[in-house]
Amino acid sequence: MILLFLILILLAGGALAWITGKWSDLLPRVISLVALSLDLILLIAIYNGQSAAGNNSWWIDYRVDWIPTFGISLHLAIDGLSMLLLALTMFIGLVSVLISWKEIHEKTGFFHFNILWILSGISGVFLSMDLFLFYFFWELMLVPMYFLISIWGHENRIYASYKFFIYTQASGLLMFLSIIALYFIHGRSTGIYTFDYIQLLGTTMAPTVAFILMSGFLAAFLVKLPVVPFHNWLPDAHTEAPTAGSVILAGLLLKTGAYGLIRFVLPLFPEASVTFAPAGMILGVIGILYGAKLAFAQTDLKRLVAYTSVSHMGFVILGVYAFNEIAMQGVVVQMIAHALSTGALFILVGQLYERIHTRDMDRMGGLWKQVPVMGATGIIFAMASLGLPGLGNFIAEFLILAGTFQASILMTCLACAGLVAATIYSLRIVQKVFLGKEKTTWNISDLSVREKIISASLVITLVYLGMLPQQVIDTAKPSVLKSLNSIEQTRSQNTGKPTGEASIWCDEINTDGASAKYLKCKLW
Amino acid sequence: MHELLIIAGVLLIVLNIAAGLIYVERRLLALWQDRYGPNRVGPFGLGQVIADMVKIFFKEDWIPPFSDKAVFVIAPGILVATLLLTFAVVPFAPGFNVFDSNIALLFFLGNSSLGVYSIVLGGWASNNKYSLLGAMRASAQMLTYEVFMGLSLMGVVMMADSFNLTGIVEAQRHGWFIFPQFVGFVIFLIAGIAETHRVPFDIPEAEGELVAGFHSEYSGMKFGMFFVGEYMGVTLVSCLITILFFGGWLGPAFLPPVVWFFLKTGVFICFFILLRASLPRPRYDQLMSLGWKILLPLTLINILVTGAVLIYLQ
Amino acid sequence: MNTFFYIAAAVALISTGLAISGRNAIHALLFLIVSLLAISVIFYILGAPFIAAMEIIIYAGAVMVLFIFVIMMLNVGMESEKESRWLKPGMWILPSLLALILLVNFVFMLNKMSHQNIPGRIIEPKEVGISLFSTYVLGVEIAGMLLLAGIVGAYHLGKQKKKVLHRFLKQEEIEQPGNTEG
Amino acid sequence: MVREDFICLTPLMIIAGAPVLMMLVVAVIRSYKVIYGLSLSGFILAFLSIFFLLPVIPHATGQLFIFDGFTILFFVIIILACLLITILSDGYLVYQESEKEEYFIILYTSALGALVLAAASNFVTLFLGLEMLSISLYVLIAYRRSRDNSIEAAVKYLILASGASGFLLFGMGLIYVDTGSLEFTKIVMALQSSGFSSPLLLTGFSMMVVGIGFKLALVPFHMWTPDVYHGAPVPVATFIATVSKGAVIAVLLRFFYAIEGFRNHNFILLITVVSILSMFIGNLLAIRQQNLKRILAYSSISNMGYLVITLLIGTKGGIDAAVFYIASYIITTIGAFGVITLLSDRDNEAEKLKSYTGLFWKRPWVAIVLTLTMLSLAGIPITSGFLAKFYVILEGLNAGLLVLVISLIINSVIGLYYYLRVVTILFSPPNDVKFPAISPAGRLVLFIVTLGILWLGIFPEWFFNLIARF
Repeated sequence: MILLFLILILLAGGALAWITGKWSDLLPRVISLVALSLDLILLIAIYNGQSAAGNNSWWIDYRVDWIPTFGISLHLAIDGLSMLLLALTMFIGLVSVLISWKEIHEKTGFFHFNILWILSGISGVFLSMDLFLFYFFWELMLVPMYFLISIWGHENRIYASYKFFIYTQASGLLMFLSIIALYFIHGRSTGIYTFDYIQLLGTTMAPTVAFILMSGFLAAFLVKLPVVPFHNWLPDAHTEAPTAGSVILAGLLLKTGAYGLIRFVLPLFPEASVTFAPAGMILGVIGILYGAKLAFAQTDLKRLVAYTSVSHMGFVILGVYAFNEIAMQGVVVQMIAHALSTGALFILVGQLYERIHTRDMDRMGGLWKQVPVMGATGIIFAMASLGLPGLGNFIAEFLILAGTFQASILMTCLACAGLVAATIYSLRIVQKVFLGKEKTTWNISDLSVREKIISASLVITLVYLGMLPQQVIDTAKPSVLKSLNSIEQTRSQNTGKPTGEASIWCDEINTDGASAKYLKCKLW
Repeated sequence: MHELLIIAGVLLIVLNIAAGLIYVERRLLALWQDRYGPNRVGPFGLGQVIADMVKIFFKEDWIPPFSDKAVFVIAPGILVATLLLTFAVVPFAPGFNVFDSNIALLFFLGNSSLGVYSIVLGGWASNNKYSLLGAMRASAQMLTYEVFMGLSLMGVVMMADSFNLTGIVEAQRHGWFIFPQFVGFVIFLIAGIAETHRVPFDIPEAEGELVAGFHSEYSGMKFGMFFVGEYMGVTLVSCLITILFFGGWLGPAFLPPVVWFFLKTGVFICFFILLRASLPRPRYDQLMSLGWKILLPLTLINILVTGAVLIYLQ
Repeated sequence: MNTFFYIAAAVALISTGLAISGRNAIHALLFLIVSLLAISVIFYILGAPFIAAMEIIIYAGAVMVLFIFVIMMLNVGMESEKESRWLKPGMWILPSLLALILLVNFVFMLNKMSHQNIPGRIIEPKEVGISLFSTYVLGVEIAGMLLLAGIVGAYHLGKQKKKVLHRFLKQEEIEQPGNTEG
Repeated sequence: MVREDFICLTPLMIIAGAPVLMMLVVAVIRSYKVIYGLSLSGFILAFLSIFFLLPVIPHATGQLFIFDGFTILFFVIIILACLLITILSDGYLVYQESEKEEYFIILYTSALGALVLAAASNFVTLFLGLEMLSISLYVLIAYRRSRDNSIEAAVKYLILASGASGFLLFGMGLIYVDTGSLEFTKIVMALQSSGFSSPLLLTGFSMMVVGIGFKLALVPFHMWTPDVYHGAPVPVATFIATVSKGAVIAVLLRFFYAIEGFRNHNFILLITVVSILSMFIGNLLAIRQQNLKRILAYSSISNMGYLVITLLIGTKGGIDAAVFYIASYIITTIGAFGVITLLSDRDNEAEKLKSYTGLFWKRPWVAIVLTLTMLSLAGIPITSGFLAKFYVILEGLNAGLLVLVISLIINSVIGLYYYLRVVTILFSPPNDVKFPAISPAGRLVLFIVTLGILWLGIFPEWFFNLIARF
């Protein structure tokens, strides 16, 4: 029930914010803050209660019938992974409300309604244990996001919002088709027609069918993630969205894709995933390099940051398809770290835009003199983005690379090249914006107290994640293992010979013949 | 061969009666209006019919150049053709009819509804505003009166349980339908006058207003066809009144059935002429409102009552 | 019997075709009437004399008269002056011929045909009535409502209202003063 | 006629009696208020009378009607839709200069036509119902003669609909020749013994498809739809889009499932082609439209394309999906057209997309209703449209209609584009177009519609149960 409350509080808060928005600009903001804080407190309570209760795989499991005709139920459950992502959701939510405090002047009620409904949709996605419900929330978060971009966005917002909506909706429908197909396959083989995730887990099906169904899921998740051939919507959406929108997009929406891969694709289709793994890793590497290259080529600061997301998300998919715990843990940390660092960069861009009303890097330069505090935070976030040790991203990327190394050395090497590229584009931000010659004389003020609080909280979380990641890793561990478990089983069924195209492919790449031992997944 | 003879006989009788009526009408009108009428050609002016026919045949058959020629030519033909066709189903005596149809009454109604075309088209094709006015009046009037002309006969049909005219006559052996179906009779009579656009319902031609209405432009034998057609119509309606309401050829045996038939018919023909001699012409709108507002409801009530009584009696 | 059918059918087809292709509205309607008559003959051949009669009384006799009535009022024949020049005897011979064929056909039928020749069963008017008022009585009621809809609709649409200018004419009206000034 | 017959016919009799009563009232006193009250109470009464039917169904009245659960469902849908349309029309007719009363009489006859169709089990009632619907619609479309496109629309509808009726009739004739009966059940029996072998029969069915396809505006026969929707008064367009289509779908489903057309290759091919064409052409043509009524017209074409998929499913689930879909579609469409109706004023109807620019900032609630209907048509969760599409996809996949389901999904995406366009315009910066205020009754309708869309979208279980029970 408490899980349902998590979502309902946000929904109700959204509605309330909208209604009160008529009378005052302040009320919706306060209501949003209260609703999000309430959720955060609830989450902490759940977390603490869990620590006392012991290490069950699902911390809380809530299930009531919704549409029993089709075996659809309101099935929510929380475990370590969901917990982390939900906490992240609420945190980023709070940050987005705070940064919009001054940016959004008109229609505040509706704005906060949208923010809270997006967040509730995202929370729903992280909590759903019923595939229909999952899709329901998956779509639910689109509409308010669409409004967010199309109403409060920048010049080209309509185009961007269409593109965002149609991309995600189209891919979502493919997933929906797969979900329904899965429903029937499971129903026909067992006689139980249900959308319940846990019951669907053991569904047996022919490899080709599994692969086709997995493609449906992948379509949705890879577009959301985004992985390179499908990344087209992202720079537009991120660039045109208001700051809060960009932060939520980069910080949370992209994570739903990664979450979907870990939670659904791997456990539901272990064999097909093994088949797909090499391609997935290649896509990841392409994403890393191509995203970095495009990021480097941008002159629009926001667009640059948007492309860094593509690059960072490349690590995520690379890590997921490495199929070992180290990499997977890296993926979890990367999700959080990326949300924080990229979100922070978007906030920085937003703050700059508020002051100088441009995002064109060619018109910036030498701002350090005027805004030293902003410059300092900017450098920290840029360093985080390039993976400086001590900050969250370093841990994440290190874990991913370490894990991937066991699966494919070549891929790891190429991904490392991506790190170099990341350094280049991150430093370019610092160089072009804060250092160098002053091209235009701006007369602007430094960060306000509110902004300082936001930046400081982001910096602190990033540093915490970089220094003491163990708590996060421990929390995520059972979920990660659960997700890898099925893959593990698939592999152990085929022990002895290096079956599964993944390993064959690894053999070909690693001519020294030493790769075989890496195929055994080690626990860290 | 027998059939052909009957056809020839019917044609002969009908056409002769129609032609003879030209003379009879004029004489009778004269009688009732206290004047002489035709009395110069032959004994009692009997040669007048022949003289008229000769005149009509030899007059220039003029087709106005501004008319729609095809339709102009066809129009009078339609009138005569439909009327003559209808006579095919009229039983003058037992066995003395061309075709003993099971839907004879409907056949009559159908043909009479087709007869409208002759006037409408004739008036239209003349391309003359008086003719057009006449044609419009004719079509409205005849459509109106056709509706309850058919319906007024349904009482008879219900009682006789047949559309066959012979059957209807036979059903009157024990009593003419005039008594139970008096309302139907009155309405049919009125509708019959209107159908044949005789005075007082001669609104389509109304010489005082429209010159000669739909046939203003006609002359020669084409006019003759309209002219004769009118008398054939009178004969036909009289025949039907006789058959439907007055027991047709039935009568005391001292006269053959055919004679009874023609006697009864003759009375009604004279009645038509009497009407012409005595009644003024109503206004067009009066005619229409009489039709729709009084006669149609009356007919429907008649059908309802007849049906109810018949069911009650069963 | 088949011959009669084919003749009637051919007449129906030809006259319908002519009705569609006719330029003069009244002539087209005349062809249509001939076509209806031919169809009536077909009904008769099929053993449905009641429907045959109704076809004539209602369609040929009433509906078409109304059509012609309306067309006369609309004065569609404006161009008949021009068209009358094209109206050679060849034009009007055809409908007469068709009607004539039908007549001959009909007369032969009347003579040659005894009821045994009719394929299938002859449906007496009484039977039609009984079936209409027993099996299909609800259908008749519905048809009544259908007519009600038609009547009310026709009344509403046909009622004289204040004159409304077509949108093209409105424009002309606006342009008019400008022209006179010029 | 036995007692059950009369009970079953009660809704029909009420709907048939009401216009007669109205005419009599008009003859005595021409009062708009009285007539409006009568028509409201007539529909309410008819709706209530449906409850009396429940104990006697299933029951066949003579050879002409069948009253079973399916009929009842459609009765409920049609009568409720008519009720809503009546309320909407009230607000709209304020601007009709005179003779508002006949509108309701004809609305009733068309509703009767729809009900007859929903209960038809015989070609006679099928045709009569369809004709009654059409003839009433000719008049309703041209009801406000002074409007620019109304006569054009009416004439277009008149000519094309008569053509379609002709096809339908001819088709029925051919089927009758082959099977010797007009009753669905007897046709089915005849078919079971002979199969679909006869070319005469196939021709007949194809011709019927033409006639029915016209009414449903399926693609090769869809040309009239945008023009008629555009030219007709908005409430009438609502009626055409909802009640008329619902009723035709009802009879089509009944007939098609009775003859088991989904087993015949020719039919499968035919329906598949028609369905795919409708989806694609409807959606693609909608993209460029600048007129909300026309957008909805094209959207209805594609929606009917989705809907005919259910014909090929061939199980009880297929029928249920169709009923749910049509219910959802009707309530959504009434909402969308309702907004247009309520925002129309004397001189022009609120049909231009441009005039809606920024409606959200001026009239937030109305804009939300319109947004919700658009999202429902697009099939976004929490609206009924989503579950309706889900149901069709589910049953479609179950029946293995992969091609159709995939093209449905592709079209959902295409459709999304123009639905979003409308939504975007609603949320753009406002312009200075003024819309009239909305009456309390109008608000009630919008409220009901919103509630319906959300309720069907979030708690559909009761409706699924209801459908499944009948």
